[in-house]
Amino acid sequence: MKYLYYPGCSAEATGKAYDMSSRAMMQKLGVELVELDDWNCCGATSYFSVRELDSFAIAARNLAIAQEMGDDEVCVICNACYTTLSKTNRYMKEDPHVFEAVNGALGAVGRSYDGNVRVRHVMDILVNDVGLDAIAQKVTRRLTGLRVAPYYGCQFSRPMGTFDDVQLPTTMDRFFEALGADVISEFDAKTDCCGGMMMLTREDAALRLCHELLVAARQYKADVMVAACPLCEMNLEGYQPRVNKAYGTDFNIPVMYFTQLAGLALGADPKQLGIDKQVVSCAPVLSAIPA
Amino acid sequence: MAEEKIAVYICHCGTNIAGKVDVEEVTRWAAEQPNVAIAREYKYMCSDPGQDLIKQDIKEHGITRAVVAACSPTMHEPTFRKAAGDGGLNPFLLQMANIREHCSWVTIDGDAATEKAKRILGAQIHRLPLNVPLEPIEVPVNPNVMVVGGGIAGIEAALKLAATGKKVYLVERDSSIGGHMAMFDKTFPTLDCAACILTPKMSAAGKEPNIEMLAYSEVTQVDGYVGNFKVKVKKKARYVDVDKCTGCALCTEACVVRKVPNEFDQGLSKRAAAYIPFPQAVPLKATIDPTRCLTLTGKKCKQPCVTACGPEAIDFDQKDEEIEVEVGAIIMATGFQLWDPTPETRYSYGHLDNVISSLEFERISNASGPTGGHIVCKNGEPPKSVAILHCVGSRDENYQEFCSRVCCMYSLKFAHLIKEHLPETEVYECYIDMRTYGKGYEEFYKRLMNEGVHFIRGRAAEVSDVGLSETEQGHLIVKVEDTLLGITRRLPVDMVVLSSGLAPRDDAKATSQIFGFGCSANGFYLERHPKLEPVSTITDGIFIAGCCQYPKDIPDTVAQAGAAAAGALALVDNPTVKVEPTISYIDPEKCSGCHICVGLCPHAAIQYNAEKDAAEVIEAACKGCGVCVAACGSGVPQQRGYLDEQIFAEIEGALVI
Amino acid sequence: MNSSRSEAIERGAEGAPLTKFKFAMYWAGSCGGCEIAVLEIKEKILEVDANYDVVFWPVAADFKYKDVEGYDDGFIDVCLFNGCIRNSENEYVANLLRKKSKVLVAFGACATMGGIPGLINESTAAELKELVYTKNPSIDNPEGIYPQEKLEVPEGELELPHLYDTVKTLAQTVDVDYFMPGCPPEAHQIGAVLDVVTAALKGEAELPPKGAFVGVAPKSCCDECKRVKEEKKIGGFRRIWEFLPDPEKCLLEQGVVCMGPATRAGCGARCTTVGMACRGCYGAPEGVVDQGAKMLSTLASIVDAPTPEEIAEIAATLPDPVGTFYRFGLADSLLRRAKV
Amino acid sequence: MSDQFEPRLIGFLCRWCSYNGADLAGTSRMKYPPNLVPIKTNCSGRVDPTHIFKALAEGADGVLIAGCHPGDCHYINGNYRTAGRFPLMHKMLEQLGLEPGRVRLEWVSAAEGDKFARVVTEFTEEIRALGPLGWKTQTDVDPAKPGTAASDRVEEAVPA
Repeated sequence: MKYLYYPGCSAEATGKAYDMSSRAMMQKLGVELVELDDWNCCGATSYFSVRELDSFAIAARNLAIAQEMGDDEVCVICNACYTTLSKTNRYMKEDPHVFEAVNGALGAVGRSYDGNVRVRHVMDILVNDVGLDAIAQKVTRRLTGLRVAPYYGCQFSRPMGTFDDVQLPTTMDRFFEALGADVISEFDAKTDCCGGMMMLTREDAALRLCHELLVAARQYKADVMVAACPLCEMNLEGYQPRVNKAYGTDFNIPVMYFTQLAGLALGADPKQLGIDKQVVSCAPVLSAIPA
Repeated sequence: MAEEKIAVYICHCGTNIAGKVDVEEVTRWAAEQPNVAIAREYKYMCSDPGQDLIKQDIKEHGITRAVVAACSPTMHEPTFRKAAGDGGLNPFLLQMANIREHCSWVTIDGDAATEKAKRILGAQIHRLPLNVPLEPIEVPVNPNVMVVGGGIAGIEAALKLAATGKKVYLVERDSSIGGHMAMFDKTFPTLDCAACILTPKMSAAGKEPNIEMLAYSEVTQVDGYVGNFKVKVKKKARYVDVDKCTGCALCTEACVVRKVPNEFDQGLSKRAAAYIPFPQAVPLKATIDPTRCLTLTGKKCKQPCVTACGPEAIDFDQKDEEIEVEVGAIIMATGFQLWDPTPETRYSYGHLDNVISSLEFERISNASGPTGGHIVCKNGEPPKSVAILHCVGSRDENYQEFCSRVCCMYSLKFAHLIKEHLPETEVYECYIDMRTYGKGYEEFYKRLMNEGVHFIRGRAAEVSDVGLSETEQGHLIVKVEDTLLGITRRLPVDMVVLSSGLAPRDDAKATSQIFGFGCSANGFYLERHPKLEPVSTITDGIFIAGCCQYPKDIPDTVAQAGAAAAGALALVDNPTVKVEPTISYIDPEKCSGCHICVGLCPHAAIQYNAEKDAAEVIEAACKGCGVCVAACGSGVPQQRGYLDEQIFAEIEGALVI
Repeated sequence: MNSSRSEAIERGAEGAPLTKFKFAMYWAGSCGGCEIAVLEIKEKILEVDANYDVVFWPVAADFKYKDVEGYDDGFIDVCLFNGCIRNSENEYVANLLRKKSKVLVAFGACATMGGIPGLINESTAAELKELVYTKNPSIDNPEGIYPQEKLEVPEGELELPHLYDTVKTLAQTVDVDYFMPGCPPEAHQIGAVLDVVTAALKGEAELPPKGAFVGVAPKSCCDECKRVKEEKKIGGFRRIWEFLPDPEKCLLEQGVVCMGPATRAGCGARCTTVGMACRGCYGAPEGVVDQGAKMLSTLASIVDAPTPEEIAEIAATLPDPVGTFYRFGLADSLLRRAKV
Repeated sequence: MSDQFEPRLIGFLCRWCSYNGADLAGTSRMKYPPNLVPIKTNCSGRVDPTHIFKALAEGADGVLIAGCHPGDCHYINGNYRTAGRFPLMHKMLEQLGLEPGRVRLEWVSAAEGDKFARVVTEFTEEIRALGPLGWKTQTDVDPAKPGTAASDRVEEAVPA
């Protein structure tokens, strides 16, 4: 199996470990990821609120490149990138004005995009293309007994719900069940917002949301929270000290990219998975799973 | 055709028409049109003097056709056609031109409205010479009535009809009549005990000699037409001989299968495989659940029920039985089902304990329910705080867009019952709008405010079990925006009641198709006219009552049941019935017997006559949709009142100017 | 002198007056099949000979337009006119024969309703010329030579009739007494028309009402089709080569687009008898204004699927509704031709 | 009214839903352009393509067919037939060089007076933008004159 791969800009900075672990995990599953040539930032969700058409254009440039590279699918790991690129596709399809304007802009740099590249979330590929049975067979370190809180984040299946239920997604639950983990499927906060970019503008509000999520994780006795988005991961993990300070708590809950934990189960080298880049130590997780 | 003398009447309708349309100009123009002998304008054509004008002109000027340009034919076509009839003209030789609803009221410019009025009128003037006299069709009527559904609506309708001496077949799908109302404890706003007011009616229905109760039965097929329906009813096997069963319930005590979720208690209690759903059941007969009984599922059983049954009523060899019943009218009272809140995952129904549906709360609060009327959480403790969330699945574009009408009131009733049972318990009502529209309802709402219930104006966002503080932990947390205070709130409570909306039954559409009428977009049965014929359906002779038409409370349901009974009686109390003549006919001399129309008729009103090698319209069954007319490649079926040539003439007339 | 021409014929070769009726037949815009069809009446042709003198029949006898122009008005007792009005010559002769004939019969599908040539009404004369003289793949015409209506040659000016954009039926051109549809008409119908007219001319019977379709039944082709017909609900369209149709069952029920229900009876259902779908050459049954529109309505009505969207989707798969439903009748349809 | 082109439109309305929807637009005093003349049939399934072609041939610039929403039909499924005929009819009209937008199918319930007003407004504007259809002048056949289509009119008269 081979997919074009769009890492997204976080993957080169705060989310480096997401990129590393995605590649390592896919390699273990025998899936080849071919990085998109000269990709650019997707514009993320915030740019849409500022200059909508421009943001369609810059997102579409990535899809145009995918089209040039001759593939009709592109794998995305970041929830925000996934939403942005999918939204661009949808508008290109449904609104001829957007289609025309975007292609006008792409034309200025000698590109064009016909709207037919399918944007695939890495979880979608894992569950629907690779298949859970095939994945289960490749597990070398079963996550037996590890209580995993699956945290999808708000943009995983919202708003479009393309491959999972909009309100109550379950693909990540099933994925980690296949890896042998004790998945906390009743983890109700799985799609609650982490605060996202509010962490930079209204830190108090974002910390409150993170606090709620961490309380939920503790209440359900999670050994580890897994995330599918660089921003979610950063807020929940990197801001734990600030949550503790603001709320007088003592959270020290490991938060990992789901690809990191999956990589471990599939036998990838922790170093390749960027485990050492985590802020909250993953040592308890590593020691909890059998070698 | 050239001999026709048409009279044209332009109604001013006060200023409704004349204020926009230049009626003098239209009259002048009409007088010049072909075949027009008289063109008049008049202030109010529907008044007695207006109608007299038509009669006089027919008599004095030998008018042979007439058109009244006025309001919508839905409004006054019967009025003017009757006037024409009284004047000696066949009523179907009068047409209406709708220059009010379709013209003067919707057009801004006066000149444009005048031109449009001419075109609307022109269409009818052109059509009129092609109109042919029609006579209503008369068919005999069977005096019996079938009522489908044994809830309060069906019981009420059946009793009313039986009291007039008509024979009524009351068909109920479950093993007992009673419906949803039998599950309730109290009824709003008077707080009468539901059982106290319902059970006398149930037992009266059971004893009434004019009512033939067909419980545990379902309608499988309906043939025929107004006054002459043939209904096939499947009597499901109870595996109990009802003639022998005394309802002693010894079999239910003896039965070894004891853990079947009791549907009547919303699964909150268990019943045996041999069961009587509730003590007041009518008919009070046992039923053996074929999906759970060991004997009937092919497993080994010593059959203690057989041993326990004194009258030897148990019969494992019983089979489903199909009977055919002939009736003149049918009343549909098939009720509703509670909207299942499971898809609304944010409220965690079915996922978190103590998040319960409204019907579950009804059973919990009912003295004969699973908890003996004690309002308790799953752990048996009374809740210290309860949140009642309104509009679950209602007023929500994701699920049901409509308001279910009864939820606000039953939610208030719940709050009252909680306060009555547990005065110390805090009750929160999270609502979008409080809709207390009925007699005594607003007063009840006032009363509840004084009973210390907390009203929070805001649709609940989420129900979670994650408590952030000590006061929250161990409770259900309801997140809600209090739109009056402009803050989001977190309510720690012990119990959450989801006030689910009323939904059409899953099989409402299929049922409506068996009976040959339609459903509205929201899935409830479609009434013939939302205002003027709310208990009739498009199928003549079939009436609807209760929540199968739309959510409504008990008083409205009972009123509708009475209206449906009256509608049915007005039909079956006559020896014959007149059927609208705008139906199809087929000339057997022209029909080639190709069968195209036969399969297309939505009312199975076309049959193939092999002897004549031609299709035939069963006049009394034809509803006049005209699908066969449009579909026949040879133009053989034609629809009276809507002949092709008449429609062509309207098209030509509408385009003359 | 005009009258001398008719008088000459009246007198006959020996100068003795003839008592036979006068017969004419003309071939306008059509394939010629109608002319052949006349042979199908076999020995009945002897009856024709016994009762009629041929006074104009370009295929069979050497008469010129000049001869006809010379006849008295109404000189011809019966004229069978086949072919549509395709060009100025057709139109001229139609007017001429109308004037000279007592009874003018539109003979065959083309005269009655435009026929196959009527399909050109989807297009224009210019487009047609371009297709035939340049665009057609088998044509090599680098100089772009087109036929000219007028051409000077040393011997004088040559002239071709002007080709019209729109094919017309005979009745759209002149007043027609009777119609005899079919591509071509069946022999028994030709015989029936001749019998009726001959009897009337001899004063033995009344002529049928003007405008009548002679020799045909008012019902549809299905009436004559022997296949078993039941309720029709189809889930898609099929062509005869795609499957082996049940020989006993109605073709339409098997998804084959058969024009039978919207086609006049009279042919004896010849096509469906041999397993081919009816093409509609007998035109619309009595009372139907527009054969194609009606057949469209019929066919789309029996498409069955659970939702209107699916029904619409299936219905839309029919590739060429105009060519299918108006194979013979476009010129006689309500819309008559494509927008110009 | 100004000099702008005023299209002539015919609307076939089913008696139970769309005709009542149009009535409701009236009782609600909604305003829409006066160009459409309604013709009532019991069901949209009664509307034969012949009626639509007839309207176009008689000089209408556009034709609207309005019936009950699917599932809402007073005759159970009459409007399914309407829906089935529509795409074929559209295709046929396209083959004949007509803009498909000239014939429009809409589901308008008895409760949708606002939708009826909006549909008629939109439809009028769309047909206005398309311009006159003029089918009647294009195909008017006068037996006394040669040629049928406008383009054939230039022919000289046939000698009598």
